[in-house]
Amino acid sequence: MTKKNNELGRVMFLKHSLIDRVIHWLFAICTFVLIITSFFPILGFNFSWLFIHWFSGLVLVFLVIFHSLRVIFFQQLQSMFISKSELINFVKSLLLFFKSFKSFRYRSGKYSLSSKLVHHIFTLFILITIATGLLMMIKIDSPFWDGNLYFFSEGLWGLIYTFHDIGALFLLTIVIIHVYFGIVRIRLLKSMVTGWISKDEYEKYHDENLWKPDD
Amino acid sequence: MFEKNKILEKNRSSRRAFIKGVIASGTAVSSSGYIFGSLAGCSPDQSVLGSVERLVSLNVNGQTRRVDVLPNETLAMTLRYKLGLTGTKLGCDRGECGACTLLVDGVPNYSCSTLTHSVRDKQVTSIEGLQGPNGELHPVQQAMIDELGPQCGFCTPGQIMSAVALLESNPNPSRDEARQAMSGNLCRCGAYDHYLNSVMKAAERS
Amino acid sequence: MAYELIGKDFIPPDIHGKVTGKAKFAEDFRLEGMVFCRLLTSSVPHAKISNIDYSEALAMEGVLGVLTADEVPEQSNVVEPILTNEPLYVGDPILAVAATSEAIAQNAIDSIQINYDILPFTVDPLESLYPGGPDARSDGNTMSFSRPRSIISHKWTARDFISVDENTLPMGEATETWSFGDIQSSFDSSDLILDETFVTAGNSHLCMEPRTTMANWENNKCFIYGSTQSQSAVMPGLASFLGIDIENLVYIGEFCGGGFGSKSNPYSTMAIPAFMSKKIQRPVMMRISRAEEFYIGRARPGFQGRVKLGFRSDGRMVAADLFVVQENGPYRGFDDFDAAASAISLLYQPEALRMQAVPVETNTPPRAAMRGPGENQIAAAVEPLIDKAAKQLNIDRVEIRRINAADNDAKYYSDQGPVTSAYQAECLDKGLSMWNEIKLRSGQKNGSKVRGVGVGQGFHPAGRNGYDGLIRITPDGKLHIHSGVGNLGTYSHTSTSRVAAEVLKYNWDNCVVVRGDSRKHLAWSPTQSGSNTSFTTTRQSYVAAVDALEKIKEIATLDMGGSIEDYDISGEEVFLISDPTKRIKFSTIAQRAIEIGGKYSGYDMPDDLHPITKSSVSGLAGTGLIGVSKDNLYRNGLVAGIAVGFIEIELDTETGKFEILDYLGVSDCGTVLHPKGLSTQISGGAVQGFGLAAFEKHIFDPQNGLPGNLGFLDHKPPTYLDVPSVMNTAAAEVEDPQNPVGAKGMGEPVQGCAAAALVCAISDALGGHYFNRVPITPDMIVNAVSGREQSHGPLDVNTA
Amino acid sequence: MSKDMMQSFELFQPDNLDDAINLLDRFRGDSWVLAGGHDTFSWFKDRAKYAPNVIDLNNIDELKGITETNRGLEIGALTSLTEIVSNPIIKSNFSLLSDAAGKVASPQIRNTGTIGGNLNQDARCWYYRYGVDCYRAGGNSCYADTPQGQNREHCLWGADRCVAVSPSDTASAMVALDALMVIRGPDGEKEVPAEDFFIGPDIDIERMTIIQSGEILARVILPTDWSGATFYFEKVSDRNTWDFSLVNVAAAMIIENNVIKDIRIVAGAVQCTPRRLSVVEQVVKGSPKNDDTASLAGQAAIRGATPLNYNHFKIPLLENLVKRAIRDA
Repeated sequence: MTKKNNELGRVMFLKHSLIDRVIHWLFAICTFVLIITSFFPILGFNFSWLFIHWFSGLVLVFLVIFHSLRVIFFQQLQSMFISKSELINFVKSLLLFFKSFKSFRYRSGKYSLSSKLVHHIFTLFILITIATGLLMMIKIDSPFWDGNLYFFSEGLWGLIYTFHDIGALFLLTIVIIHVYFGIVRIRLLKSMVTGWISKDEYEKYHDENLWKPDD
Repeated sequence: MFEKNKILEKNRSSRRAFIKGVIASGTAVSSSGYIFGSLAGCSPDQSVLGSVERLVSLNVNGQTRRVDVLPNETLAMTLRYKLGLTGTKLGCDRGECGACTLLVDGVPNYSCSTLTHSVRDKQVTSIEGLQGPNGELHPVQQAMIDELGPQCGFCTPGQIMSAVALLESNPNPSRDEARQAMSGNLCRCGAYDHYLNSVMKAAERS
Repeated sequence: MAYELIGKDFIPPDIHGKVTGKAKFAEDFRLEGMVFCRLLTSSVPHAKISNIDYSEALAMEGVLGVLTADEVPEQSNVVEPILTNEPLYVGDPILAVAATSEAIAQNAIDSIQINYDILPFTVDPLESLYPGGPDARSDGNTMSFSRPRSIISHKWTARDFISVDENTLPMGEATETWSFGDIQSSFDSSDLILDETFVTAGNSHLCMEPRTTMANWENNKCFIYGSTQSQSAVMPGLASFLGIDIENLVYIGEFCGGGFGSKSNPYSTMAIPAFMSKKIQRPVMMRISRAEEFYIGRARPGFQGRVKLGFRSDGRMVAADLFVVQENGPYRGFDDFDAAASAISLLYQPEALRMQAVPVETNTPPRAAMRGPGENQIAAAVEPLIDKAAKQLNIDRVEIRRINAADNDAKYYSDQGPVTSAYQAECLDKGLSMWNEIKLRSGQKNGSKVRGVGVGQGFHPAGRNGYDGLIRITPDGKLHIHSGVGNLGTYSHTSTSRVAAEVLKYNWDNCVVVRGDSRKHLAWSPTQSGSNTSFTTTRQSYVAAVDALEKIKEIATLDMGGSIEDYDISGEEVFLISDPTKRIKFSTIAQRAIEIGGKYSGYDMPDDLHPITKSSVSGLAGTGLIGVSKDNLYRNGLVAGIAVGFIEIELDTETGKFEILDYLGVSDCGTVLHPKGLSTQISGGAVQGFGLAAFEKHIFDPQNGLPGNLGFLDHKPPTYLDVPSVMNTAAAEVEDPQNPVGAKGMGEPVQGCAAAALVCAISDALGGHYFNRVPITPDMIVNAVSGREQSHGPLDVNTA
Repeated sequence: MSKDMMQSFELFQPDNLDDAINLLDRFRGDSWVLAGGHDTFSWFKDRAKYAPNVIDLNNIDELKGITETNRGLEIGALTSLTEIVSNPIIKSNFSLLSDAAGKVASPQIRNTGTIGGNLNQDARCWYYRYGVDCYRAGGNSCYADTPQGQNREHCLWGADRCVAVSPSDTASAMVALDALMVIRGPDGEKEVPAEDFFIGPDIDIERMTIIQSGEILARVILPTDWSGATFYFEKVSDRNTWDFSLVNVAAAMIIENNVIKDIRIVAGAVQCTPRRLSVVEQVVKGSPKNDDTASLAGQAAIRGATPLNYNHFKIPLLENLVKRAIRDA
C-alpha cells in the first residue's frame, strides 16, 4: 500500500517503509550511544563505557548486515547510485549559483544527490570504524576469548586505533551534518518518522520517471 | 612496550590529544562563559598566596643553617648536597629502605620523602648530630661499636637514628619492642640481631 | 694453639666512621666543579637503536655533554658493555647525559628521541631452546663457558620436549658437562632413586648502596671513587675498561655498601663517569637510582633443573645426576651450574656424579655470582630431597647427612681432588642437642598453626693462595699492614691483618691497617668474594710477617753478631736468646733498615711478586723495614667451607605465613679469627638465606619483558619482623692444616644452609609436601594446603 | 620506572582550609594535594605523574586532632597513623582502626603518613606504578589482565577494564566502622559514608575515591554505634613490614551471650574498593559465634570470585580470614 489519502483527503505517497524507518532509527540510536561512550570519556566524563560501547558496536554490525542484505535482495540498489547526469546537473547548479546566487532546484529520484553522498560517506566511515573496532575487540575479555593485548605488535595497534578514531571523528562530523539537514528540511524528518510524503512534495522534489512511489 | 618507541608513542598520545583538541575546540566557544565566569570569581581582595620563599633557615643538629632550598627539594638532598652532611644515605629514595632515616622533632622520618620546606621550623637531627661537643659518642653509637652492630655500614646511620628515638621515648625497651621500632630500617647484610644487641646494650648502659 | 690476637674481638678501624656517618661511600665525595650524569636506559627488552636525537637535550641550559656507545671502547660481546646501541634487557644503559644538576640531566634525558627497532626477546630459557624459539641476542641464545667464552646458538629438538610430560624438565643436548664414576652402575645398585624437577628463581643482589661512581682526571691520571667489594683486585680490570695503564689509575673504595658478589670485580658502568669526565673536563658523579641498581646491579641466575639421586638402603648417596637449564641473563653471567654440581660432589660424596647444563641467554638484568653462586640454590633444591629420602628410608635427617658427610679424606669436583680439611660431621654434632629437642615438636599442631623443623647444609670453596703480603715497620715503631683487601662489611681487612701482628708479637694498638686507596701502596690481594679472604689473606699477612721477622733478626746479627737462630722477639723488641737483656727496639731496627737499604727497606724485592705489589714496595722504599713476600706456602686441594643450619618454625596453614622460632648456624671455618665478625656473618647470611628460601624472586612479564619488582618494596628482602630477633651461631673450631693459623673462609655457605633449613622446615610443617621450588611464598602454601593447583607452571621461572 | 629527580613545582603551604580550597580552585587540574607525601613522591620521582603546583596541607590545624563530639569520634584527615595507633580513645573504643593503622608500612611512614593520605592513596598495581599507559593512567588497555599478565596481587571481583585492588588497610577498617567521610570543597562540606567514598573503575577509572580535583578530605567521623564493639582485623602480606595486603579483613561485631547480633565485615585487596561482605553479614547475623558459623561465613565470602592468572590463592586465603574473623574475634 504505497498510496493513501490522509484525513484532509490529500494524496500521500509512501517514501520510507516501516522497516526502513526502524532500521534508520536503530542506526541512529546505536551511533549516538557509540559516540557518547567514546568521546565523553576522552573529554573527561569518566564512566564504565567499554561494555556498552562494544555491545552497541556489535548491534551496529548486525544492523549493517541486515540492512545490506535487505537492500541487495528486497530493494532497488540503483536508487543509491549516483548517475552521471546528476553530477552534471550538480556542477551546472554550482556554476549558476556562483554566477547569479540563485539556488537551482532539480528533481531527483527517491534520494537526492546530497542524501546519497551522506549515505555513502556514512557507509565508508562506519565500515572503517567497525573493521578496526572488531579488531580491537581482540583486546578485551569476552565469554568466547580472553583479551590479548599482545595479539598485534604495538605499531599495528597504534594504526588500528588511529583509523578507528579518524573514522569516529568523521562519523561525528557526518552525524552533525545529517542531523542539521534533517532538522532544517523538516519534511525529510517528517517522512522518516511517518514514512509518507504529500503528493505536491513528491511532484516538487521528485522526477516521476526516476522514482514512482508505487513500484 | 609503552614508553618505548618514542616516535610511535608520540603519535598515539598525540592522536589522543588531537581528538581532544577537535572536540574541545567544538565546545570551547560554548564554554567560554564558564571560564570567564570562574576568573571573575577569584576576588581580588583575597591574598594571593605565593609559593614558598627559597632562602630559609633550617635548624640542623642544633645549628641554624641558611640555605637556598628549591620547593621540590627533599631533606635528604638538602643535607647531602647543600649542607655537606653526607651521613644520611640514599638507599632507594622511595621510602622503602630507611637508610635516610633522621629525626624531626625527635621523630624518625624518611628524609628522602620529606620536603625540606616542611621542616623549616622543626628540629632536624641527623647522624652527625649525635656526638657530644668534643666527639663523645652517643651511647647507641658506642654500643654499636662494642657489639659490632653494622656490617657494611650503609644502613647504620638510619638504624642508629631509629634506635636513638626509641631510647628517647622508651629507655628500657624489651627486645621485641626494639625490633618493632627498628623494623622500618632495612639491612641487606642481615645484621638485625647485632643491631638489636647494640640497642639492648645501649639501653642497659643509660 | 693459644693466640694473643687471633680469636679475640677487636674494634675495627672503620667502624667509628660507620656509626658517626663520617664514612665516605662513593656518593659522599665532593670535588670542586663536580657535575652530575644520569643514564638513559632501554625501555624495551631487545632492540637495535636506529637513531638517537639528542639535539634538544644538548641545547638545554645546564647540559654539558652526552656520551653515547660509539664514544666508549667496545667490550667483547660476552662482557657487559659500558654503553650499548643494542640493548639486551629493559634497563640496559644506552647513553649518559651530564649536567650541572641531576634534575637538568633527567629533563634532558626525557627530551631525547630514540628509535628502537624491536627484536625478538625471551625471559624463559625453555622458550628459547624450543626449535624456532626467540633468541635473547641476535648472535645466539646460549653462553658457552669453555674458554674463550662465547655466544653460540643451541636449540633442542621438538622430540626432546615431547618425550617428557609437562611437569618434567626436558633434557636435550647439554653444552656443559662433566662427570666421575660409573653413573649407570651406581644407579643400578641404588635401593631408592629420587628423580625430581625443580626451579630456583633468580633474585637481585639488592645491595643497600647503589653502585654510584664518581670520576675525575688530573694530569692524565684517572681518579675513580667507586663501590666494590675488593680493592687491589679491582685495579687491572678497571684500568682495562678505561684503556689506561694501572699507574695512571687511582681507585678510592674505602667503604662499600654491600656487594654480595655483584661488586667483587670492577663492572663496566664504572667507566661511564670516567669517559664523561674526560669528555667535559670536569669531575662527574654518576648517581645510580634504586631502579637502575636493579637493572645493572646484577642478580643470581634462575635454575630450571632436574636431579636424580640414588641412595642405598643405609642412606648412603651413591649416584647423583644433575641437569640445569640456567637462566643466564644477556651477557656472560657465572657458571652457577658447575658450582652447584661441585657442591653435591663435596656435601654428599657420591660415588658417581654427572653434571649437564645449558646456560641460556635471556633478556633480563645481567647475572653475576651471588653469595654461593650455584651452591646456595642447589642446597635449597637438593636438601629437601635428602629429607624425602630420609623419610622413605626411615633414617633420622641428621643421621643421613652424617652418613654422607665430607671429612678430611673427602673427594671434590670432576677430578675428585683432595681437600685441605672438611669437618661436616663436627658441624652436625654442634647442633645435635638442639636437633634432638626440636625434632620432637615436628608436626605438632596448635590451632591452625603447625611446627616444622629442618636442618640444612651449605658449601663453598673457602680459600685461594698465591697472593702477596706487604707490611712495614716505621721508625716510630708502628706496624703498617698494607692490605689490598676491600671493605665489603666483613671486617676481613683487619681480622686477616692481625696475623702479621700475632707473628711479630705486636700490641694491636701500635698497628695500623692501611687500606682503601690505591695510593697507599697496597699488596696484590684476591677479590673479596668466594669466601676466600680469611684463608688467603691470613697466609699473605703471615708470609710478610715471617719475611719481616727474618730481616729484623738479620739486622740484629749485624749489630750484635751470631746468626738469626740466636735471636727471638717480644714486646716489640728483638733480643739475644742467650742474653735477653740485649734488646733492640723494632723502631731502631726500622731506622737501621732505612740506613742499610737494599731488601730491608724495599729497594730490592723478590721478583715473583705481582706488578701491583712491586710498585707498592717501590713506593714505600726507604720509609721503614719492609716485609714483603708472595704466599708460596704449601697448599694442595680444595679448602672446604661448610655450614649447617638448624631451624624451628611455626607455620599458619590458614594464612601461609610462618614465624621462625629458633635458628642455629654452625660454620666449619677452622680457627675463628673474629668471634663477633663470625656471628654477624652467620646470622646475616641466614637472613639472606631466608630471603632466598621464602621471599625474593625475579618477576618478568613474558609478553613485554617488564620487571615486576624494581625496588625494595616489590623485591621483598626480609625485614626485622620476618626473621628471629635472636640468632644462635657456633663454629666447628677445628684448625685447617694448610693455613698458618688454621683459618678458612665462611661467608657463603652460611647463607645456603639457612635457605636449605627453612625450605626443609616448611615442607616438614606441611607433612612432607615438597614444592621443588624456591622461594616458597604464602600463596604457594595456601594453594597447597587448600588442595589447589599452583598458579605458575612447574617449570616457570621469572613468574609471579 | 627508571626515571628519577622530581620535576620542579611551586609549593604552597596555606595555614587554613579556605586558602587551600581557593588554591585548588585557582590551579584546577594543575594542582596536587600533599599530606604525608609517600604516595605523591613515588609518582613525582618516577615522573609518571606531575603537577606544577603542590598544596601542602601540613600547616592546617583544622585538619588535625582527634576529638569526641556528639556525632562520634572526629579524626582530622592530617592525623598521622602513629597518632591513631597510640590514641587512647581509638585504642579503647575503635581498636579496629588502631590495629589496621598499626599494620601500615613501617614506623617512619606511620610517623608522617596521614590517615587522609592512606585512605586516598592510589592503586598499587605494579604496571600502573611502572608508568605504562593503562586505562587508569588515561590509556586504552590493561597490561595486568592479559594472558600472561603477572597479576598475583590483583582483584577477584569488580574487574572493569582495571583489575587493581584497594591497597589501603585503614580503608577496610573505615568501611567496617561505617565511618563518615567529610569532604571540603569550594562550596562547603559534604558527608559521604565510607562505603560510597571509595569508587571502582565502573564509576571513574582514573580515581580511587569520589574526591574531585578542588576537594579535600577534611576529617573522618566514626559513629558511636560501633564504639566498643568486638573487632577483628587481620592483614596477610608477604613481609611483615612495608608490604601491602595480599588480603585483609576488618570486622565489627556486636555479640550478646555468644550470638552475633549485628556485624559489618569488609575484605580489602580483593576488589578495587573495600569489599563489604554483605552476604556473610546476612549468613552470620543472629547465629551463634562458633566454628560452624565461622566456616559457613568463610564459604559465603568467596562466592562469585573470578580469579585471574596468578591470584586464585586469594580465594582460600579470604575464606580462612573470614573464618578466623568470626571464630577468633
